[in-house]
Amino acid sequence: MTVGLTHFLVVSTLLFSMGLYAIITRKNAVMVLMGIELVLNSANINFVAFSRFGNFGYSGHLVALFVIVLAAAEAAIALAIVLNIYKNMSTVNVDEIDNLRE
Amino acid sequence: MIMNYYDLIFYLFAAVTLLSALMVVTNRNIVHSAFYLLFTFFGVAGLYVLLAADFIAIVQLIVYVGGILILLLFGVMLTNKITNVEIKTGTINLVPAVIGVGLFAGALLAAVVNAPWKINNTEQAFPTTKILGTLLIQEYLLIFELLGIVLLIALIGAASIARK
Amino acid sequence: MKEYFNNIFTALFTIFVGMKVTFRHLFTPSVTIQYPDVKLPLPERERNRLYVNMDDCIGCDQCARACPVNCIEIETVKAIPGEDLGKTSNGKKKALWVTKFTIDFAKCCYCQLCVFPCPTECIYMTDVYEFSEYERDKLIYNFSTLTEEERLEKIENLRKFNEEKEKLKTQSPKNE
Amino acid sequence: MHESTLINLSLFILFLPLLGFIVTLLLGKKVKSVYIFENLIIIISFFSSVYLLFSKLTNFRTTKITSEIEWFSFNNFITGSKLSINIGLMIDNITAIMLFVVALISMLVHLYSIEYMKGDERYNRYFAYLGIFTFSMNGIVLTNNILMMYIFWELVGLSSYLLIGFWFEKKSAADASKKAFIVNRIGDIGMFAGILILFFTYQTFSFDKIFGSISSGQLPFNSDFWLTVTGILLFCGAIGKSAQFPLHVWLPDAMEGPTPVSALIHAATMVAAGVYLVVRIFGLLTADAMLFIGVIGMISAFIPATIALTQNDIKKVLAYSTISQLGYMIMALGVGAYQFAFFHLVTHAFFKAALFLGSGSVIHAMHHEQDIRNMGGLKKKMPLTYWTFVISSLAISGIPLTSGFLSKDGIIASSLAFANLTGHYLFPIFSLIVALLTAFYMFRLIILTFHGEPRDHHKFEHAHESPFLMVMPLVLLAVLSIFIWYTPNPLNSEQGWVLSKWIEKPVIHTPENSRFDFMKSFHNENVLSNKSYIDSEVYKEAMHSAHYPAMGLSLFVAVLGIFLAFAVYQWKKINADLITQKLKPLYNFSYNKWYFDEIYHKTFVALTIGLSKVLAWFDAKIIDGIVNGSAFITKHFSFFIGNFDKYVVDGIVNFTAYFNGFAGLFVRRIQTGKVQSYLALVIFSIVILLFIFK
Amino acid sequence: MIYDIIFNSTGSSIIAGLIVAILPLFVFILPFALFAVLLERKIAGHIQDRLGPMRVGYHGLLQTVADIIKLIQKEDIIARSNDKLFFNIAPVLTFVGSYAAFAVIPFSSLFLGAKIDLGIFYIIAVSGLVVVGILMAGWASNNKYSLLGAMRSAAQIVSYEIPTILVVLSFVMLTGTMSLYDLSETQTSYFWNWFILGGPSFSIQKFLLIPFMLISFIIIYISTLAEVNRTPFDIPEAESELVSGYHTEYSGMKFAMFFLAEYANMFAVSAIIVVLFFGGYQSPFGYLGNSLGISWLIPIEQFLWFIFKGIFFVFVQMWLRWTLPRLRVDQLMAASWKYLIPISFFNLLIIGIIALI
Repeated sequence: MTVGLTHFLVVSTLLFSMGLYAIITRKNAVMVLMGIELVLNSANINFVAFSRFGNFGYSGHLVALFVIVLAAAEAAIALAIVLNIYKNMSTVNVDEIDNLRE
Repeated sequence: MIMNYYDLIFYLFAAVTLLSALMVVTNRNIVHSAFYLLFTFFGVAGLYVLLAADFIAIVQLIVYVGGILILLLFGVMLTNKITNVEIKTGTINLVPAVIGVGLFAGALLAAVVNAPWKINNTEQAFPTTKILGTLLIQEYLLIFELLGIVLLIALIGAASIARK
Repeated sequence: MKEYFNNIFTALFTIFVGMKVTFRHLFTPSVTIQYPDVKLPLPERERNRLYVNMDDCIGCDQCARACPVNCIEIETVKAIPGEDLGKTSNGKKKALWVTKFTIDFAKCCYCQLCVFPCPTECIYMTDVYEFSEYERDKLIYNFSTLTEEERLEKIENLRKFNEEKEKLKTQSPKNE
Repeated sequence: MHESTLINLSLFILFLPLLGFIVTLLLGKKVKSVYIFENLIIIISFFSSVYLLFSKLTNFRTTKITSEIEWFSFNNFITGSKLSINIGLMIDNITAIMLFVVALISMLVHLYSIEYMKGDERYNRYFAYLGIFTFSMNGIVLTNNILMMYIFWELVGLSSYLLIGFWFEKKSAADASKKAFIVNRIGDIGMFAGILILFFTYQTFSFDKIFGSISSGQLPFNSDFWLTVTGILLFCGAIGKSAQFPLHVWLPDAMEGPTPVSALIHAATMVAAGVYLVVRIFGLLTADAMLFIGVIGMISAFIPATIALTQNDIKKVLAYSTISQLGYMIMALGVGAYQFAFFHLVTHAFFKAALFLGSGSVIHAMHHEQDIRNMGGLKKKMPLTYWTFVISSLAISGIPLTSGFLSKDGIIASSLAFANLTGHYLFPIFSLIVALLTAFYMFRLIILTFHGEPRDHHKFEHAHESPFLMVMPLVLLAVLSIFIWYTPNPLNSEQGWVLSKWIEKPVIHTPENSRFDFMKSFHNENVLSNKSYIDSEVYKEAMHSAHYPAMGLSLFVAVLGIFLAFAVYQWKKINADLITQKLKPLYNFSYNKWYFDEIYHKTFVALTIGLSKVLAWFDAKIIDGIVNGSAFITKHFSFFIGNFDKYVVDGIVNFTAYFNGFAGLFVRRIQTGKVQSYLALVIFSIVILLFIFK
Repeated sequence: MIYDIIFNSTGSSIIAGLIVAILPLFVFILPFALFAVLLERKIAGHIQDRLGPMRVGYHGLLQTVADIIKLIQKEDIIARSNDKLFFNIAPVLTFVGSYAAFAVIPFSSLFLGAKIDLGIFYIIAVSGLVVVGILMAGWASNNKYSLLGAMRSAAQIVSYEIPTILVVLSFVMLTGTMSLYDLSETQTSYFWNWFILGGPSFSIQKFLLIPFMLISFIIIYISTLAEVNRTPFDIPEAESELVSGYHTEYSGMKFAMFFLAEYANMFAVSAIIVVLFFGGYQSPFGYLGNSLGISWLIPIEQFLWFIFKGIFFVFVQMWLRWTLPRLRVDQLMAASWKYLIPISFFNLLIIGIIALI
């Protein structure tokens, strides 16, 4: 069996699940960010794989490109926010930041 | 030959990606996680190359390895009191996460493997840069410009948030 | 705005000036001397390792006395009559056997004070300055030309001569 | 050299002044010397346009370069069709020539203004405004569709508003700018209606596509009448912008702006835009529309010419002469002399710019004295200004060896030919009268300003020749008013390269039966060929037979006009005051500008005020009465509703709230404030959903 | 292409691929590093009116060989509180980052690892690995100075990448290609076809380009200098402040790897500059092989020319090192963000406009 679409999708699915796992379980906000990056990467693999094996032309590539760009913007902003949170609350553990509860 | 080089390389990269991703999510040391992320990104870039997406692969390297990873590392190093190499982070929701994500991954895998994909296995033109560039300033021009604006706003926003 | 462009101009300009300077130095002949192969000519009155010309030494011990650090050690034995010690180069007659003449260069401070008192100018500074050793003892240079046996022999000779002389002395008053 | 290069270059030329505008406006207050940047940009854009003109006329003389992109599109989900709005550029010879003219005049005005405006407190902002003016005019010139033209059209209106009211501390300037703006809007309403009709009919804004559809027989509402209406409505825009007969009142008032701005507005940009618009839409004009245009042009040529005879403000005389000359062009378009109209636009741009800049030079020298009764004798003090002024005046009067003669004679000849073909003899008669008047009032102006004895000695003493930057444009423009640049034969312009090679020949697209006869016959011979009616035998013959009479007559009236002017003002053979006394009513009529402002004030403005008074009464009495009555009813009704609300509705609400609160006691446990727990819940829910709906 | 030649002679794609991958290391990087270290010491000596190493071999030619032998023999010290895994990976990563760049550098029309379409983009991408390697080294050393140096280095490289990319972008706009091979082939034969002199087309564009190309060259030279952490931008390893920064804790072969990576990087950036501005492997005066009719001589000539040009710019880097003092951190950042980036933006804009004409 040669490597085809399914293989790539399986890889991306696993990557996605791991990213999700990291988002849910890790306390540190930066780790949550890493989980998000993993999820975005898995989505990108899907886009490119469908672009390669599907009938979408190069749109998948472009969407992946856009996702990468947005990921960069997102990482920058999120890290700025994390830094700010650290400055204000001197912790970056997500479970301790529950001011929204009230 | 049972397995050609393409498959071999694919399995290699998939293994690198998945193993290092596993290390990322399970390692208790944040800095280790961040460094393992490098190998994940690298593996994903390799997968892109295997999918004949050379431009995306290199953009992945530039943006993720050259940008986001460094940012994350800076983030880690700036938000912890670095006195020792060991920066541990705790975990929460461990049990529900394992169960939930396990079920979710299982369901997704089943769906992905059993789905009747319509596969169009024709070769695509390989140097994709020119094609992507043309598409980018024709059909996707608006999105391209919007992204530029988004990036600018993100830049300004990040700077202003971090300075506050 | 003006300052901005001025800064750029100054930066580039000064860099090029600096590069010009260093580039000129790239081709100025270097000041390094390839030491063991090439040596600087020493000045005329340089003070380095001492040398003693034993042919001229009369064993007067003046140098040892002049030395501020006591690095020169001299032992002399009187010559018994009949022994011809020869003459120094400036015509003085030698009267002492120099049985030991050592200079400890680990101590020597190269002050040249020993050179001036020497009546026969037999001790002087040479231009040798490379004489490092692994053991400190090896820095004690012995200039005496006599071997250990000869030294003992000379001492014995003198002792015998003295004894005989004493004998003669004790005998002669009896004779008077 | 490739076609896309030209497109890129034209984009460059288009947006460069915008860059200059933005930079100059943003940095204007901080960096005093930013106007140099703006000037630099205009010079670059001038050289670019020279390059464009050169390459267009050498390499692509017969091709029309078009480039179009989709701006945005609407999907109609009901019918499934797609409506795209395209914008684009079109470069044909006319565009290239016009672009060159705009860039040249704009550059000269910029350079001129460096000296003229020196010391003004909003110096940089002035240049910024000039930049956006140039930008918007370039946009009008370069566009290939009427929507974009309309957008830039309004931008021109805006920038003229800014520039006319540049010295807004003066009430007259502020009023003039408002007047220009509002009067222009009136014309623009017509134009907008015309655009809407066109778009409704053809679903496109592109000139080429509209002409194509008309050629294939598709008409607005399937009638010739509506095509005529469309043409006239579009022409309304030109009426406003080019200050044609009913809406010409703004232009003389616009003299309140700085003089170089007047030169820019009158020579190359704003008023030329109207003529340019008619040139562009020429293909869809029916015979009726053309006749309408011709009559409007004729009237606009005549009335201001009579007004200019008696004005004393140097700039106002020139302003009226501008309206008169524009009337000429419009009339030429009306009689089908498309090429002459455009040719006159170009030549007029040069000599009118020279005249205005010359008058600016005089005003500058006289310390902002504009009344010609206080001038005189300036010839000795300002020789360069004088001679350039004379050359330009000769050009505008239509004396041979000047560019004005070539174009003006062409217009008179073609109006004569048109009259011969169709019988409308008023056109040539009026054009000759106007030519006479033009020569007369121009030389009246020259004599009063430059000749004779100085009437205000104090100012005369201080007068001096203007600095280099102000004189250089004058000389350049005066040189451009000589015939040699346009044709080798000073008497017959049609052999020249401008008319025979450069300016494209007009093609009429309207249906056969709505054309003039002489346009009709030719097209039937060669339906498929792209040839123009002016190549037809009939028209050529008519032109040929009209040529020499027209030339002789126009020369005669021009010389007569100049002679009269000299007779009255220089040699004093005829006493001007005496004539004034005798023709007191006529003089007053002319001196007060035919009472247009007063008429408008008495009719339209008074009508509007009266109407608004009626409406105010209606509002205060009737509408307020209804409102008050309904308030009374509402008040009583609401008491009833209030009670219902208090007991019935509130009861239900309170019960619900109590119930929810009770339920919330249980559900609040889930809300932990921790995002990750929520996410875990989401995942669980998704998994459950997946298993349910698999 | 070298790969085809080996593939044809051996018939195995694996062997050919391996050889092509390893060839630059043994044919070029190691000898170059040996030579460059010696060159650096010699230049340092001569600029300071000294002689430099003279003892080992003729005029000290074998000095670096001796040094390498010394380094190999040295004990590989790993302190107890080091992060051992990453401590060991970091030098490899750094070296990989600079070594991978050599895959696309066209040494001559024949000796070129991979003729990929995105050559210069690829180099920029893989040089990101160097940053991560440096950060990793600084972190794993568990040493304040090392970490400080690593973070300085990362910040510096990331911010100086921007002007580099902008200049490269202007080339992409001008030539429409990112392939280093194509760029070299475009500037063929004679030196007036080099991009520093306006490129191969002979038109008004060429003359308009020259000043902006000069500006581009200065910008990219400064920023690549900063990217390889050379003086005056060597604050990450500032000996006098940080005790050599991120490689303080390293010894023996790992230190040698950092060393090797640094010199490989120096050549890589010089090679980029050579390819972009100075005709790549093209000879400025035509080829001897052409005039003699010996076709196999041409690639060799090209190789020599490339090496010569590359080493010349390495020489300039060294020359600058012994000319300029080290910048402060704030000056460093100001130089990039306030000077290089705006200027390169304007440059990009103007070159774009010129490219349109």
